[in-house]
Order: sequence, then structure tokens, then C-alpha cells
Amino acid sequence: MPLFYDEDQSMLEDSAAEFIKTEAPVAHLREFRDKNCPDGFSHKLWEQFGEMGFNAIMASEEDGGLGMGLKEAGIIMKEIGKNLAPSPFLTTAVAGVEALNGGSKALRDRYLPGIIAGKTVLSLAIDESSKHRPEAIAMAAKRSGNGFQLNGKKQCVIHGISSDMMIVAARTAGSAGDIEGLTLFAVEKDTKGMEMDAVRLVDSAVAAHVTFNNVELTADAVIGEVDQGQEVLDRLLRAGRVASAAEMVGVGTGAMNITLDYLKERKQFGQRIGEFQGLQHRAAHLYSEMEIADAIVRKAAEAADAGVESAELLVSAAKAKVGVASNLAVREGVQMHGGVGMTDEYDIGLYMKRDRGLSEFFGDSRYHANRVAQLYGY
Amino acid sequence: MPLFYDEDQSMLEDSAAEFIKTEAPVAHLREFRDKNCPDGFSHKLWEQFGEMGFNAIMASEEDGGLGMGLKEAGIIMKEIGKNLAPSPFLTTAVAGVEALNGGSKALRDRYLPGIIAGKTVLSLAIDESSKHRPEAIAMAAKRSGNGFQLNGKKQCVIHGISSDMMIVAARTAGSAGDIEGLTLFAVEKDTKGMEMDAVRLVDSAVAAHVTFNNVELTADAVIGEVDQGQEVLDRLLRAGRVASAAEMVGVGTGAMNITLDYLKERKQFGQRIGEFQGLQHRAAHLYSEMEIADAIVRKAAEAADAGVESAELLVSAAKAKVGVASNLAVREGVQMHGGVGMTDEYDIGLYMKRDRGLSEFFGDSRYHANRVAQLYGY
Amino acid sequence: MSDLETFRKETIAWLEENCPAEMRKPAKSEADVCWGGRNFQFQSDAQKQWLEVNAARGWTVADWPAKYGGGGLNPAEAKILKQEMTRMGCRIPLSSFGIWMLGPALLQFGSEAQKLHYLPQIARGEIRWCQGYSEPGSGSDLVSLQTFGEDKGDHWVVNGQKVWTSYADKADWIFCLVRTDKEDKYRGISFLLFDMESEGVTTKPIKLISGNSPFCETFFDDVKVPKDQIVGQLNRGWDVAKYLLGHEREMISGGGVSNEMPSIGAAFNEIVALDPIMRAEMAAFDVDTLAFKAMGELFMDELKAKKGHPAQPNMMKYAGTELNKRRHELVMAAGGSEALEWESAATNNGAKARNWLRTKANSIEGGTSEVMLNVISKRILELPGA
Amino acid sequence: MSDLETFRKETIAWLEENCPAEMRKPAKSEADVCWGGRNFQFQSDAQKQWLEVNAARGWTVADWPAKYGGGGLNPAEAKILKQEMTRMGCRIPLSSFGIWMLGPALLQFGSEAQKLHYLPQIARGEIRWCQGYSEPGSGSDLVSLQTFGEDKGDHWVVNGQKVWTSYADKADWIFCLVRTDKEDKYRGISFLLFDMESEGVTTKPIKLISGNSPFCETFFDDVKVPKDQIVGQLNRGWDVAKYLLGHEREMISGGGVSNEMPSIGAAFNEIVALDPIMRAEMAAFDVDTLAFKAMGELFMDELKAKKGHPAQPNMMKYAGTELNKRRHELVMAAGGSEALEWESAATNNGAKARNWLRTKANSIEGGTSEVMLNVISKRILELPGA
Repeated sequence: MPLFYDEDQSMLEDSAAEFIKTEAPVAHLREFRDKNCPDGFSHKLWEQFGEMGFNAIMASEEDGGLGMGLKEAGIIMKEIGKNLAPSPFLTTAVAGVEALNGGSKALRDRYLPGIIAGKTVLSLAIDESSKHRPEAIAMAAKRSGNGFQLNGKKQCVIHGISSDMMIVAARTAGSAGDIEGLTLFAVEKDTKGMEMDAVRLVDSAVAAHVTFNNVELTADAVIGEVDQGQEVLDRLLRAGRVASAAEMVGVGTGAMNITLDYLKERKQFGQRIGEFQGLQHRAAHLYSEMEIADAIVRKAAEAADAGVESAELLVSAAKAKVGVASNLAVREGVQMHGGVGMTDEYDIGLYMKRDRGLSEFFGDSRYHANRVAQLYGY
Repeated sequence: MPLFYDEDQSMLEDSAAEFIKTEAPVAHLREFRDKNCPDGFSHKLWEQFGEMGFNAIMASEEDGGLGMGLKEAGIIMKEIGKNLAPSPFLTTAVAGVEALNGGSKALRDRYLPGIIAGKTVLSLAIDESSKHRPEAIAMAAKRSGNGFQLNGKKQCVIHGISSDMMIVAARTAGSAGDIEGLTLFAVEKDTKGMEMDAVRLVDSAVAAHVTFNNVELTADAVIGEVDQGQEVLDRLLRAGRVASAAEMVGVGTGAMNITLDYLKERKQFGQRIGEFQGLQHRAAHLYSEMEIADAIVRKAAEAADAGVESAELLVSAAKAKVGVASNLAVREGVQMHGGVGMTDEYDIGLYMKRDRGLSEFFGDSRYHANRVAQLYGY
Repeated sequence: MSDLETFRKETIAWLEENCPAEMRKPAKSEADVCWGGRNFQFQSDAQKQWLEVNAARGWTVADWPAKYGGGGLNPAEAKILKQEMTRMGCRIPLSSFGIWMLGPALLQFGSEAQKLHYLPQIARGEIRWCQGYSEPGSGSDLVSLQTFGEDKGDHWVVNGQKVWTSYADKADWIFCLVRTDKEDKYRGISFLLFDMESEGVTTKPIKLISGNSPFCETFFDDVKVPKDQIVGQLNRGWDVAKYLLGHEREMISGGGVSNEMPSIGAAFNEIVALDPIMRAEMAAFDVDTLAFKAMGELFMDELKAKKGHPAQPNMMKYAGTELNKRRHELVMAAGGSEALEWESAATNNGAKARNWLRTKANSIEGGTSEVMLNVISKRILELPGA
Repeated sequence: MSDLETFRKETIAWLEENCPAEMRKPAKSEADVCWGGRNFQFQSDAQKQWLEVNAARGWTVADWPAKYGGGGLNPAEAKILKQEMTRMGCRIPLSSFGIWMLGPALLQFGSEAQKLHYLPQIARGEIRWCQGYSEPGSGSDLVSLQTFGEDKGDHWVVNGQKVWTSYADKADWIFCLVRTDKEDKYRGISFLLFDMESEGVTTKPIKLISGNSPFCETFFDDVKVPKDQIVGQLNRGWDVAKYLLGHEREMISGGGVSNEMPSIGAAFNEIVALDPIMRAEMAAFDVDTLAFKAMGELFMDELKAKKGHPAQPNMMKYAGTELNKRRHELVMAAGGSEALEWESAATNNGAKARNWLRTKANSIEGGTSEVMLNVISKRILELPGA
């Protein structure tokens, strides 16, 4: 399979680009930020995503989806990134659906139709500290009657307060670091004993710190098998990592593009600043980095979709590489914008903020570089 | 004490610069390289160093020296570096003398006069693997009668085959990693049981792999106290690290200077290449890095001379910083020279080779960055 | 006991007696800083008192001559005062662009009458100043300045617009570059002082990516400026501005490293224990910080001794600001998702994120890093061409 | 079985039968490479035999048309041949600038007579070629070319000097850029072929920092070149040269990553276990290598499908060569003092150090990194100006 987009993928790219640029350009983010929307995203846009068919990408045809994969989902994510569109697409239609794909038919029937229609929103409660470290999940899910009782805390659950269902990773056995003993749960909105503290993040996303106080769940809530949640979590993480990496390709590319536009129009010392070779070389280097980051993200998506052995390595390499490249894009972007880059009026600062948020989401470039080393056995 | 050079130090700098530029410019290195001199340096030049008083810098006045310190020794080292002068100054007159300063009056009387006069050459047998790791010294020095018997191997002993005395670090007790149990020995040339394999290095220095087969030493050979060699070794290393860092400041500065000259004269596309802003910004960045590297090397020398607590931290920071800066200088130097930078005819390649050699000597930038972290407790 | 030892002893005693306990704790935020000026609202009695006792002694500007409201201290004494204030944790009694920027320029270029008039008011914190240099379309490029002062005999009538005027909405007076000769593009600029309450002056705060608004757009619409409010010669405002920019660069270049400059790796030792890659980055950063600190020491030593290249502040500004930006990138990375919080009490209202974003201006304000690199390559390295 | 499966089976069988065992071990050094040519000394019978069986089948240039000495394979077949040769560890039977550079240019720009004359000789390894582009004073700047061919009716008389002529001292013929019109600075250059044994040609090897001398200075003193030895149109040699440089860049950009592209950290796992900072650097490098490998795959896919920006080879060349230089810096660091050895048997005569130094030319030859960045900024990013 070639790494460039085939005809169908190119069509998807064109329609996503057109749709998101029209319906959710950067001004859309500003609107939701400035009206201090508690969700941080537009439910109407979410329904439109459903209508466009985007939300069906990761669901199997059997479940009413399109049976496509992360390469196609990544196309949507990139356009989201370019436009900084606030959307639950990543948590819901990519990572969430991929987790449900590892769950029972009953769960899929319960949630997928709403997701595909752009009605249902999912959130992901994985991290327990401010750095992504899923191997350290310690939150307890004790057996209680026929079900389970959850106690503990999760940090930075994006869309937590807006979600209809939260996927929660907890330990039904063993202790932090054990592969066995993890279980994933589908926790309904407003389940008794859940408390959420909403916090707005630097990129205007809304995250929740979630406390579980004797939260009672039935056995139906289990996604996959009890104690064997690692497998489902790995699916979720792989999808989330590739998709967030793809979004970062979009963010970096968007930042680079508006910066290139600025270099072509802004004059200083009687010249357009894009004429200065010092800036040209940096822009060209940045272009090179972004192209390479895009390539590894495509490759990682393809490998994850194909389920090949090297997928874990490529996925971590992708998140690591794009983390560095897109960070370079927003830093160069602000610097090359000069003074106006510091103002809220220009968009480049918003790209910088979104990059920062995404860099932490599903593990930063350092976490994943370390994981590459570990997977290589050193 | 100000970090810039005071009047006496400036005079020393002027006279060292003038002398070395005249007597041992880069052509001098080429001469000794091309005639494949087994020593790799000029004994005549070494005597001239003695006459100039350079070799007396680190020896105390009581021992017939000048009682100055690493800041002054660093001045000489920098000029050596700028001119790529092959010289046993570092091993002998700096690290060697500083080790002897921690030894007995008898040893000092035995070696210092010859060193000060530029007759005697010392070498240092510390490393046992191809990366500097003195904390892993394992070579055995068993007690044998009233003396000691050495067995084992040392790697990359610069000037080993040319030296009148070799300072050898070995274990009289304990095992690799222990602080106690190290002892330093002054091993005379041609001592029975020593075998040396001379190898020429990339920068034309001659190193020896040394094998010790039942080498018998008397107790007189011990520098400092038996089992307490760590203290003398630390002195030696501190001096060697600061001095090699200072030499690297010289190498980086020399590489930068000839590159700047080239940028000012070479024409391409009808312009002097130094007019291209892309190169200008890189040159300016390099200048900044070299200035900063110079500053921390001065600071480290001052701290080591003053014996303050932070000296270890500053010395490692200096070797780490200059390692990065001077590597940048030679890489930028070769690239900015373009094709001619690849030819043996131009000097820039010789700077690159010397930088590589020095970067390994007394620990590379990674070793010392790690040490900075350890000294900071993380 | 030497004079200096006596001075130190007396200084300690004076500080012990006069510095209120509250003023010995570090400022928590921008709001705790005493800026002075006509409309300044003191945060506390202690803040007001601490300013007043210092102003009375001339110690807001300890090394200025006493006749201009200063303390008349020699450099060695001023250093001791600074050391002891740092040691005891005393806050700076008065932060002021008048002290840091205009004052030195007035001391160098002002008439005696101007010095006697303005400097004591600056010293006492009675006038808060802002700086009018940049204009829309001329950031690092001051030559293309458009704000024009028309000669009307005993005054100029100024029209135009400035941007990046720090705290223009809070300032009492402005020192301002104004074109007074349209023919001479490279000179033709004068350095004027005027009251921000003058008719025709309006200001509009600029909202920054950090969420704060320390800068303004400032508009001049037929503003009258009397002829005696020029500093230096007519059409030679550049000389004053360049002198003053040098001061600003020194000030900003110091920003790369705080006084204490602690190890970033040690500060986050629990995080780096779990993240070997971050540990490596922080180790490299600590190396660079130690090295830059040594460079700062060498630079200051050379400055005091009037050695060193006159363009060296440009190098310090470049290296210091880039280092500081890197520091804040690392702080954000170490902070992880918690550092992303923008409006939570737990994060002091997103202080880490806002500070991080603020640092992005370091390499823009006071001359961009690119301009610094240009200056280094031209004036220090003497590379050819444009 | 599909045609391709049949082809694969037959190919495997042929390779098994015809590839000598010795030719299935990797080349140990430059000396083991088969370059062909009039004066080539085969290192072994196996090397000679392996060339001959391939030449007979047209498989030294498997995807060239059979009438020009090629194998006439379609792209899918050629890929299978390559895969199977890689899998079995077969050496390339013939390395040749004729195959990599001149051949593609002749196929594109040559007359039918030229193709029929030169290509089969190239395919059989009978003529070894060198490239005469660079001159002293014009490295990346070919427009300032001075070597001049004076028109003498049925031939040119060429005078001038080239540098960086790879293996000019070993080559039989040269393809060479020669100014044929002094008036037109930007065109006025023609692409000529001539025999290095022509009267007036002399070569002088250039000693490199690696200690090797793969390049020469080449001098032309009244060298006669018949008029039928021009490729493409008179004064349009640029078109040929640019096409050919594109091929060279693709070739060099591939140099960043070997076919196998193993993890550098894994290769030095004992070293990195003791050096956490090096481990971090190698992890970052492995990430970059994996990413560049993916980029290489995307690039090749796009190239085959004739998608992608036509200037993209410049980006690949830039990124690939910079990556390869970094790799060798890391290899040297991991090697420590042993890697410094220059003349010892234990280090295969300083192979690591010499290879490291050799890589420094990667970002210079075939267009410097700076020229690549210029091209990217102009042709891809469409930035304005010079």
C-alpha cells in the first residue's frame, strides 16, 4: 500500500478540509473560548461530523460504520489540527470507538449508533498523574457483588464533564506495573459517586479531575475481559496516539502555513521578511521536519491498521517525532511573527497553545522516545 | 576576582599566543604528522615551553614553580588549542604536576625539575575502556613484599611511549566503584613487565595500549597515600578536565576564526559567502556559544584553583559545555568551507579531528552532563 | 574596620529597622510590584512605607548622585546594598522604567535643568514612565518611524501611533521617538518627553497570548509638546535611543538566569527519575545555565572594567532570552497536564502556562534574536554585506 | 501462479545458480566494489564472473530496455529482483556513475545513435565514467563555470579545470559541463562526453581529511572533442545537468538510511546502559531514523506515482545527509577512544573515523545543504526574493 493517499483517501481529505475550514475555522475556536462555553466544543458541529460520516470511520461495517482505519481517521485529525477545531472526535470517534471495538456487541450496540450520529460523546479516564504513564495505573476496582466498586482519582479527563460515557481504566487485580489485572469500564454519565472538577486548559479545552467514591458498576460495564484490560487499553492508546499525532501534524502544518503567509506579506527594513535568508533556511528546515513527521504518522497509522508487529514502535516514533516537529513549528511561528505573534489577535499563539496541550495527550515526545528505546531493547 | 584576565594573565596570554603561533602553528602539526614521528610532538618545542616558563605554572614556588593555577594553565592550553600544537603540556605540566602536588616531596623533587625544564614527559594511565569512566578502575595492584605488583591493562595512554614516567591508577583494595582502595603510582619508563602498543589517533596524537605483566614497584612509587588515591586522582582529573576544556575552547575558537576568514574571502553566486544571512546567523550563534564556553571554562578554573565546593560541578559543566560548543564550531567550520573543507590541504579538517580527540579525553560532554545531574542530586 | 565593612554594618542595621516584614517576602505576582506614579494604588501600607523610606534616603536609585534624588553610593557600596537586600529577601522598593531606562539616558544626555527636574521625581516614584519606540510596521526597524512632530515654533504638534508601549494605560509620562525631519530618513528623529494626560493622547491595551495586557497601542492626535521637552539634540534622538536600548538589552539579557538560578533537574527530581529523556534534557540545560551564569559574571566584570566588545550586550540578550525560553518549555513539560491548566486555583490561575507564554516575547522585545544575530555578525564578527 | 510469482521463482533460481558464494558476502571496503572500466583490476574471479553473467542477461541495468543492454524488466519485476538480491545478500554486480547518472540522462536526452553506442558499453561495465561539473571558485554555483569549448567547426577545443571529479584518475570517459557561449552567462553551457585518454587531459588526486583520495582536480589543455559527443542541444547543457543532479540527489538522499537501518541505540546497548545521556540522544536519533525511513517510503511511492513536489528530492537530500552525519557523530561518540584510532589493525585501519569524516561531504557534494534549503524556500515554500 503506498503511503500517499489513494483516490478515496484524497477525496476524504478534500471533503474534510473543505468542511472543517468552512464550519470550524480558527474563529470557531475563538467563539467557543470567548463565550466561555462549559463544554468547550459545539454539539452542532459534532452532529455535522456525524452527518459527514467522519464518526463512522473507525467502526466496523457490521456495527454500522465504514470499517476504515487510523489512516483515514488521521486525515480528519489533521484537518482538525490545521483549523484548531474543538471537537470530541479524538476521544470519541477514534480512541473511544477503537476501545469499544474490543468490547462486547452489547456495548457497541449501546454506544456506536449515537457516536456515529454525532450525538454521543466519550471521554477517557486513563492518567492518574500529570504525566501520561498508563503503566502506572493503580486506581482500584474492587469486586462488589456481581459488579465492581471504583475508588480513586483520574486526572485531566478531556471532555469529562460533557461526555455521555467515560472509559475508565482501573485495577481489578495486581498492582501498578502488572500487565494482568487491568480492566476497562464504560461508566455512564451521572453515575453516583463520581465527582468532577472542570478546569479550562491553556488551549481552551475543558478537562476534568474525576474522583470516584464507591462508584458501583455492573458487570455489563466491562469493556473486553476482566483483568485482561491491557489489550483493550493498548488498542485505545495506539489509536489515541496515532490520532493525536495526526492532529499535531495538522497543528504544525497550520502554524507553518500562516507563518509562511506572514513571511510573504510583512515588510521590515524595506523588504518582505521572507526574503531574509536567515528566515528562509529556518522555514525550509521546518518544512522538512513537518514533511517527515507527516510521513511517520502515516506509516504508524498504516502499521496499526495492518496490525503488524512493528506498529508499537512506529506509533511511538510518530508521536515522538511529531511532538518535536510541531513544537518547532509553533515556536518558529511565534518568533517569526515578531510582536504580533504575542497578541491574542493573531492566530499563531493559539497554535502554540494547542500544540502544548496535544504534546501531553497520550504521552509526550520524551515518553515516546524512551518507549522507542525500550522497544528496541535498550 | 574578575573572570577576565588581569594584567599579568593578559601578558601571559600575549606571550603564549605569540610564541605558539610562531613556533608551533598548524604547519608544525602537519610536519610532525607527515614525518610520522613516533612521539607525535617536538622535544625541542617542549624545551622551549620550559624556557618560556609555561611548564612551571602549576608547580608551587617551594618546588621551583610559579605557584599559579589552572586559570593560567588554561591560557596556555587555549593557545595550544588554537594552533593545534602537539605537546605533552596537558598530561605533564598540568594534570601530571597537579597529581605530583598531591604526592611526596621526594617524588616532586624527582620529577618537577625535569618537567619545569621541558626535559621530562609524563603520561596518564587511567582509562580501562574506550569511554572515560574512572569510577570503574579495576586494575589490580597487589601488595608484594614492601612494594606492589601491577597486572592489567590501560587504554589510550596519550604520550605513553614517549613518557619518562607514567601515572597509573590501580586498585590496592576494594573493587570497581569503591572510593577507598585506589592508589596512584609513578611508574618509570622501561619498568620491567610493561608492554606498549602504540597507535596513532585521528588527530595524529600517539596513544599507547599498555599491558602490565607482574610489574614490580617499590613503595616509593606511590603518589599520595596507599588506598587513598581517590583524592590525588580527583586532583589530576580536575586539572585534566579544566585543561582539556580550555584546549577545546582554543580549538573551537581557532576553527571559528579560520571559518570567519573564509566567509570573508570566498565568493559564490557573485557574493562573498559571509554576506549570506543564513551563514551570518549561524556564525553569530556559534560565536555566542564559544564565548559562553570560554566563560564557564574560566569559571571552572577559578573555582578549582580556589578549591571551592562547587568546583566539581563547574568543572563538569565546563567540559560538557565546551564539548558541545567546540563540536559545533568544527562541524560548522567544515560545512561552511564547503568542498575545500573536505581536503587535507585546508586546516579546518585538522580542527575537526583534534576536537574529536579532545572530546573523549577526560570524559565527553555526555559523561559530564550526567555528572552535573548526579552532583545536583538527580 | 574598613569603610566598606562599616557601610555594610550600617546598611544591615538600616534594613533591619526599616524594611517591613511583608516586604521581605518575594512578590507573588505582577500585582505586588511597586511601580509608583500619580495614580498608583499601593497594595499595602508596608509597600507604601518601604517606598517612602527608600526615597527619603535616595536608595530607590542608590548609585545616582544625591542632588538628583539618588543615594550617591559608589559602585562598591551599591553592590553591598544589593547583596544585603538580596540576602534579607527585601523587595525592590520601586520598579520603574524611569529608573531603568529614562534615568540613565537623562544622566547622559539631559540638560542640567532636565536632570534637576525629572530625576528626583523618578527617584521618588512620583512619575511613572512608558516608552514610545515601536510603531505598527516598524518592530525591530526603527528607521521607518512615522510618528511626526510638526515644528510650531515653541512646540511640536505630534501625530501618529505607537505600539508595544508598556503600561501606557498606567503611565504618567512617555519618552518617545518622534520624527522631526521627514527628509533625513536615517536621522531626523528626536527624543521627546510628554505628559500622557496631554490632550490628544489615547491608549488601548493589547491582549496578549498570556491573557495579560501589559502593552498598549498609543495614539497621538495633535499632541502639543513644548520645545524644552526634548532630550539631546534635535534630530539626534537615535543617539539617545541607542544608548537606552543598550540598557534595555542588558536588563533583558539578565533575564535568562535568576539570581539563584537553581538546577532545573533538581527542581523536578521526581519527574526526571521516571523520565530518562527529560533528565538528559535537563542535564544539558543545567550545563547551559551554569555556563551562561559564568558568561554573565564575565560580562559584568568586563562591563565594570570597560573591557569587552561594545556589542556584547547583543550576544547576552540573544543567549539569555533563548535560554529562558528553553527553561520555560522544560518547566511546562515537567508540569505535564497540570501545567496546562489556565484558570484553576491549584495552579495560581495558570501561572506556569502564562509565564511560559510570556517568555516568548523575550526574544522579540528590545530587539529580536534575529536582529541580535545581525548585530553580532556585523559588529563583532565583521562579516561583510547588508 | 501470477506472472510476477513466476518471475520471482525464476529469479531466485537464477541467482542461486549464478551468484558465486563470495559475492553473497557484503563488501568489506571500497576495494571490494566492482567499478568496471578499461583498466579495472578484478579483485577475484568471482567478482569478474558475477559481472559477466549479469551483463549477459542485462541485469546490471535491469530496468533499461534490452536494446540498450538492459534487462527490459518492468518496475514490478525490477523491484522483485532487488528484493531477492537483498534477501540473498548478493552484491551489486556493477557500481557505475554511468548507470546511476549518465545513463538516465542519455535515455532522456541522448540521440538514438548515442544510446545505442554508449548505453550497452555502460551496461557491460566497459567504460568507467566520471563527472565534470564543479570548478575551483564554483562549487554550488555552476553558473560561474569557466571551462570553455571553442568552436572549431567539427569539434570543440576545450580548456579549463574541474575539481571534485570523482575517480577521474580511474575513469575512462567524462561527462562534462563546458561553456560554449561566453555571452549568455545563464545558458551558454553544453554537456559534452569525451575520452579521458584524449591528449591534454591530466588528473591530480585530492587528498581528503579521511586520508582517501576519491576525487581529483582535472585539467583540460586544448582537448579536442568531436561535435557528435554533445548530449542534448547546444547551450542547453543545463537541462541535462539539472536532470542528472536530481538523480544524484535522490541517490545521496538515500544515503541517510541503509536498507536495514538498524537501531543505533540497540547496536550500542552496552554503552548506552552506562551512559543515560547518550541513550537519550540515540533514542531521539532512532525516532528520527524511523521517521526519515517512512519519509523515504512516501517519497519513493510518490515518485513512482509521479505525485509529490518536483523539488522534493532537495528536501530528501538535505534531511538524509544531515541525518547521516549525525549518525556518524554518534557512532564516534559510542566508539570512544577506540574509534579515534587511525592506523590500527583492530579498527580496520581507522574505518570508523574515516567513514565519519567521509560523511561530512554528504551535505556538500551534489549541492550543499544551504543550496537545498534555498531551493526548498524558493520552489516549494515560494518565499520571495533573491
